[in-house]
Amino acid sequence: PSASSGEKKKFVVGYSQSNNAEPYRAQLNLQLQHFLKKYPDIELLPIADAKQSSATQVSQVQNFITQKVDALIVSPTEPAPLTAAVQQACDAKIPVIVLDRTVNTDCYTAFIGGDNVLIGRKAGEEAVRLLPDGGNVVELRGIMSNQPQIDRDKGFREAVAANPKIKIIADREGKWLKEQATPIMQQWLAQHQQIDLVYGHNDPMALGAYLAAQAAGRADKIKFIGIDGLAIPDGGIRAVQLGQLSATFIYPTGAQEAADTVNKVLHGQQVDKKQVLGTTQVTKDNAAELYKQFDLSGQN
Amino acid sequence: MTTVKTAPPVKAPGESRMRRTLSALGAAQAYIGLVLILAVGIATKGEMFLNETNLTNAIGAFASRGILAVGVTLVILTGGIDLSVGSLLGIASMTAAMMLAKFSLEPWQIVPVCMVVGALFGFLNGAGTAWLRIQSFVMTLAMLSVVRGLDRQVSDNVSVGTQIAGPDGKLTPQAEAFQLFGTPGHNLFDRIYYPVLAFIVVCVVFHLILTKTRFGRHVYAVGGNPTAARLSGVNVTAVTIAVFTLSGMLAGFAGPIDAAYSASADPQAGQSFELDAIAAAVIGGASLAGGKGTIAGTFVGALILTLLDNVLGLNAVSDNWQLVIKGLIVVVAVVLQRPDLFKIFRGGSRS
Amino acid sequence: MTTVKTAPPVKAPGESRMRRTLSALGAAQAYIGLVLILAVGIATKGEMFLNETNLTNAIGAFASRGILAVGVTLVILTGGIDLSVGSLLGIASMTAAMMLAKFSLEPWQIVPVCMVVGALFGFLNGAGTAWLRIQSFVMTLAMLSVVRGLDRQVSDNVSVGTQIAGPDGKLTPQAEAFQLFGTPGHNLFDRIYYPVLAFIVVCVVFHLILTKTRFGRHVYAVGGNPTAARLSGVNVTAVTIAVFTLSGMLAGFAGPIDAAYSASADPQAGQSFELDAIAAAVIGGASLAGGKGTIAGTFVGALILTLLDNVLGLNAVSDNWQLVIKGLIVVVAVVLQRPDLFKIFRGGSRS
Amino acid sequence: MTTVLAMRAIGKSFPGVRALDGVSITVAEGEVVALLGENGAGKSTLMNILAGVFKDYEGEIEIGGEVAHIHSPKDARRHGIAMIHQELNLVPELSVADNIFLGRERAILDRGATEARTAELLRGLGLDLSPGTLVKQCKIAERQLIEVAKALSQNVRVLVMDEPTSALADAEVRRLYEVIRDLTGRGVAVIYISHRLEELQEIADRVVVLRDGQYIGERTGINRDELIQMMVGRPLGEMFPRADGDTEGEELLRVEGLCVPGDRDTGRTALRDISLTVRSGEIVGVAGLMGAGRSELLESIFGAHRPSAGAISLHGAPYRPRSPKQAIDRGVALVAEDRKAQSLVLGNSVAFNASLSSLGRYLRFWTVDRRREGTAVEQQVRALRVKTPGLRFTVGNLSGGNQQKVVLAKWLLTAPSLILMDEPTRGIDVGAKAEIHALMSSLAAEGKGVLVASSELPELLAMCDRILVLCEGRITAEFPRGQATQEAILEAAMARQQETM
Ligand SMILES: Nc1ncnc2c1ncn2[C@@H]1O[C@H](COP(=O)(O)OP(=O)(O)OP(=O)(O)O)[C@@H](O)[C@H]1O
Ligand SMILES: Nc1ncnc2c1ncn2[C@@H]1O[C@H](COP(=O)(O)OP(=O)(O)OP(=O)(O)O)[C@@H](O)[C@H]1O
Ligand SMILES: O[C@@H]1[C@@H](O)[C@H](O)OC[C@H]1O
Ligand SMILES: [Mg+2]
Ligand SMILES: [Mg+2]
Repeated sequence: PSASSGEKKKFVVGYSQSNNAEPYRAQLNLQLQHFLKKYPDIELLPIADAKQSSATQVSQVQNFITQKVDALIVSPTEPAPLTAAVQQACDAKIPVIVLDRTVNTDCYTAFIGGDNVLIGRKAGEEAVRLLPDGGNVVELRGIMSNQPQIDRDKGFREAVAANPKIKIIADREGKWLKEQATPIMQQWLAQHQQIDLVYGHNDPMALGAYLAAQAAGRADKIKFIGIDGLAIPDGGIRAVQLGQLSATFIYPTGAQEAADTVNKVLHGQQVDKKQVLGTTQVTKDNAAELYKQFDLSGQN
Repeated sequence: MTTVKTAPPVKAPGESRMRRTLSALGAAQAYIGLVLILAVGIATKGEMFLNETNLTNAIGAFASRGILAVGVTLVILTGGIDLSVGSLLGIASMTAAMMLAKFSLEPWQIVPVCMVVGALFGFLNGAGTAWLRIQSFVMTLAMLSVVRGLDRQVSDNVSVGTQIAGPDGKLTPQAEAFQLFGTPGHNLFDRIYYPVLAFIVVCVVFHLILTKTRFGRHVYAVGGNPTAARLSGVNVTAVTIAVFTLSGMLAGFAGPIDAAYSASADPQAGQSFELDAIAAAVIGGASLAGGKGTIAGTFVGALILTLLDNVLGLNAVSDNWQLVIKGLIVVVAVVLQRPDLFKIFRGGSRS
Repeated sequence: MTTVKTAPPVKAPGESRMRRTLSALGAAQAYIGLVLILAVGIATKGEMFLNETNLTNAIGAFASRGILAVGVTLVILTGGIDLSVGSLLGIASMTAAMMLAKFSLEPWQIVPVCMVVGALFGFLNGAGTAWLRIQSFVMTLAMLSVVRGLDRQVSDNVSVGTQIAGPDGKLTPQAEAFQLFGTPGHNLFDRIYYPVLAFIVVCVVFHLILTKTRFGRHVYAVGGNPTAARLSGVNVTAVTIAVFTLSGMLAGFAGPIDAAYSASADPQAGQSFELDAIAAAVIGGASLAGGKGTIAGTFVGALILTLLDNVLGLNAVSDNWQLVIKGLIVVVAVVLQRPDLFKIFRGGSRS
Repeated sequence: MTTVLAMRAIGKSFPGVRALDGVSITVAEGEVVALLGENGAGKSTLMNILAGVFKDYEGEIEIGGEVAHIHSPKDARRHGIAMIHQELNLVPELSVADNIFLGRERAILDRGATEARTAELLRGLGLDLSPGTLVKQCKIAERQLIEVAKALSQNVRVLVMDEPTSALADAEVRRLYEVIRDLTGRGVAVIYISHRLEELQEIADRVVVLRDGQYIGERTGINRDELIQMMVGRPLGEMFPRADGDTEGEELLRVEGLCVPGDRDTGRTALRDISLTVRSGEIVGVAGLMGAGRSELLESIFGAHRPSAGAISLHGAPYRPRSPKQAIDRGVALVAEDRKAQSLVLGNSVAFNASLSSLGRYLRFWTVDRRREGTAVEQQVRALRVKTPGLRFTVGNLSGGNQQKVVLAKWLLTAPSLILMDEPTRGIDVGAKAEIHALMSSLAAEGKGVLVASSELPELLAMCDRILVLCEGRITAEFPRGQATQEAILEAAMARQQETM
């Protein structure tokens, strides 16, 4: 709607990120900056970090409205809290691109995000493949109230139901953090003689569990599956290459799509309102190639 | 008996005027930090910063924490600390959302219930501190954990939305009304943003309680010297329990505001709000040793915190640097607004 | 005038023996909370709980926070508080990982540098508290924010791994050695888990410093009665700066341990560790009013916290109920291990 | 004799207060110089300057003929100056030995040596305390002696004692004199501050008088009336203005068989089988040695401790106070022993403290009526001649004696019918003491009952209609007015029941 300003030289875009300090989101930020650079008439303001607080994020969105940005990108902490703020932006005629997690209103320009139920299901299918004779699975969950956690759990359980001999014998909240996952896994190893597979809702948790299993000398008897597949030295793709994870699934950041969408919107072009992104399974075979594809180091 | 020169409050005529001026200046100094931030805001962003919407937004975002800060100030004045307020706000916001979602209760029914829930847990904090004589830091830290656990359990770790649609697809009248508690863009009488109003009213009420009532005096006495307070006839136990209960009650009051603001009750809502609340009180001059502090100070402290965020945000400072600058400015503000500022640099003696 | 015999307070011979017994019992009582948790652990999980690996794992997971707790205890003893230790651990762990990843430095080069980095920030905390006379709560809260901002800035918000492979695809010798700092499964002399050893050594060293040295006395004096300390010629400013510097230094020392434990330095590492550290000290009997507390107490407090987690985890208690039960047990433990436990229930008067 | 110390033209200002103005004094080797002056005259301030408490001041200090720059306690110690402060300054959580050697420890503690030395010092003062005892377990008089021991443990040239005896009973005072004489015999110069003129007569070689922060003069021969004249600027009437009281009034307080358990942690004495009465219009004294349980008795009547047996009645009705609040509601007041720890909220104002116990009287529509409160407080402050720059002045910055008057004001404002006074004139100057005595008399004349514990026997002998003597928590004697003598009281005070223990 704001594309009418034809004589404008430069468009200003604001982006509110729910928490910079998660590797996945740091990568998203990096990619977004990278892809937006391709459009010289678009200026991305410093990314606003809500540090996991909805209240902070709401006021960030309001700040951007106050600053009269030409377009707004939001990665909500949770759907509900950001709904009213996004509505306010929409009322102020600012196009809003919602990234990764949704909001409960239709008044936005585009939603771009992965399908976590799908990713969970793929992870489950991989588990079924890895455990043809069934086995014991433990599940490290993200922050319990986060939508990706709920969806990744749901998809996974649906998929492993295919083999009734696969049992999820324990699950706990690892809060997306590596450091939380290690002691939990240590306790599971003490409790359970047989653990065949660890499903971590993200790579850091899966890797935290891997550390514990390796220490107990049981890593080679256990398969590890993670999610995110970041192309960073400390990320999931490398871990698959090193054989620490059996598989991980790329949780697409949507940065490239977001950049394209913003550009189109600012120039009055039509965009798809809902852009659901697929996932790619990272295996030993495609890891090197995928890493190269997504590696941004040295490009910014 | 004979007329002595030791004489009652004798004041040299000029002296008292000078003194009044000085003490007024001293009082004004308490606002220097705030004024500084306002000045920077206006200088850098002018009208964009200094307009009703922006200020309302900024204060509204902090209002629920500001209300917690008032309760925490009471506790700090008695020499205690309350780390549980964030959790209490969380469970109150969950209570509010559930009452709305499950029973379609009206806002005026929801608020008192939330306040009672908060007050109840607050009472337990007070009882543990006063009767079992557990250090309030431990007691309220334990409460933080217990209440967060309960909150997550009753909600099944799922956030509960407050924008509840009726069969006609439109919001129910109760949900519609609930938005007035602070869902951004919803104002009382189309003008007044309730969180800001509520914060100010809470400040005024508790300012009056602390400065005008016997209870207020007792709060200061308990924090200043509990032994002397007890021997002066103050019921130290009752005052202690009362401040924790009030702090809990205020957290309960802030719960629905937080739920409306987020249009949902997140089982994590309020997490780490206690630090912001305590920071507001302490930046406002409250001493964690007890006996020293005011609601006006806490109000200023809250404004400093939220306007600082706002100014940095409007100036599009990057987030990492925001953290750095925020820390530095808080230190500067605290130093500047100290009444004995000049003494420090003169290297005056301290006792 | 009359030569009076001032007759010294007479003590019955048996009395002092009874007194000694009582005070030894009193000391034993400080461990009741811990003993209780051990008992529950053994009763419910027997050998699964009570074996070297499990206990090592449990203590190892807490070791870095335990080390922070020792530093925080020093600060608390002087009547201050240090909220920045979590951030300091974070930046130290990032420093360690970067020194390893970028410059392939040896562990023995990394640790001192991290300690210096921590000590430097700690010194600033102390300077702000002692010289600018900012309440330590505000000063260290500001530092928490500043240091976290710097940490995120230098790391670009990306975690830095410590398992660095050389061109041959195997870990570099430095990375290999770095693992000994606490990557699970890597032990010194194939037996000793460094984080546990480091925690115990830190406790012993600081126990000795506090009980056997002049500096230790001065720490207690400054917290117990700063005026008296100053009038006795204690350099209150120097002691204050020293405890904050030491606390920072210990956070720096804990940094590499944390990085090794996770085989990476996360820009969020150490977040909210300060609460755990303070909780360990306070559960161990330290008084936030200053002057009261011991390293032995803090050690017990740390064990209570981590073993409680362990026992609940091994018993597969759900995450939500863990929060609830943890809060309750901490309260019970604190009440049980109070030396004046019985007085409370006798309703003895207090002054 | 050679001059060891000279303070020249010393001046010091606090915000709103000129505490000292051009004061000079000199002290010679082996001499005891007494500093005398009303409350707030500036005595403590002058000595605090000498002890390095204040960083800045005007004037100059010479030690042994050379200019000494004293701006910190460390400087003072380096010049061989030690001071026993008026307000006790010990660290409660540390042991007696640790307190005595605080600031002078070796880098690595040598506990054995310090404890041995401490035991020796304590023995010299007649104090049988184990060096490892925590100070928080010591009684207030013991603490004062620990302060003395702390000062003595240093190698001093000049020893300043700011009211070292205010918490001590006669016997301990005597012991202290012996110690002082021993010190002066070895050439130590002593500056001694006290409001007990009798003490000065006995111990001081010379008396220097201050008034309103100024040097007024000095005398070698101690002439009581002249000193008072110099001090307060006017002659003072009779010291103990009391005629025989009304011993026939109706019974106000009756205590029967009261027992209160002791408390080892705080060093509280147990009370055993106490019975007593106080009539309206009567002043009853309580005498006893340190730790006899005088404070404990008053505090128990005030509801601060829970009795294990016994009955109390007030105005003929049963009275079982479970807290000070209940006692106050029944018209009982307690002027406690330790004003700093037990009576005042030091960081708050004079008005705040004075009205704290009587706020209920000024309530209007749930709020405290500031005007009525201010009027009432102002009236008391005037009547008691509290020297303060204003009602909003921080009470902690008043001189010790004026703080005590604020405590009295607080209790008078509750309009009590029974006043319990624990060392009410501690640290009070002669003029004010006379005023407080007059106040006690007039309270009694108004039909109130007064129960007063004091370590100053002359005060008790002059003021009381009856004197009870406590020893080890028991009443060992009772003397009606006129029959009591110092000797008889002391004997009863030492009637220990060692065989029963
Ligand atoms: N820290 C301070 N701040 C402000 N005024 C002070 C301070 N210390 C002392 N004063 C003031 O200085 C004056 C002198 O006080 P000082 O304590 O020296 O009296 P003093 O002679 O020792 O009295 P007393 O016999 O009651 O102990 C008093 O008016 C007092 O209020
Ligand atoms: N700093 C203090 N804080 C609280 N209470 C104190 C303090 N100092 C002394 N007390 C109280 O004073 C009393 C100690 O004196 P006690 O009653 O045993 O003997 P006493 O006859 O009053 O002796 P003294 O001559 O020491 O006053 C205790 O009741 C104690 O609670
Ligand atoms: O790892 C990611 C986590 O940090 C974020 O919060 O949610 C999605 C996850 O994949
Ligand atoms: Mg004095
Ligand atoms: Mg006494």
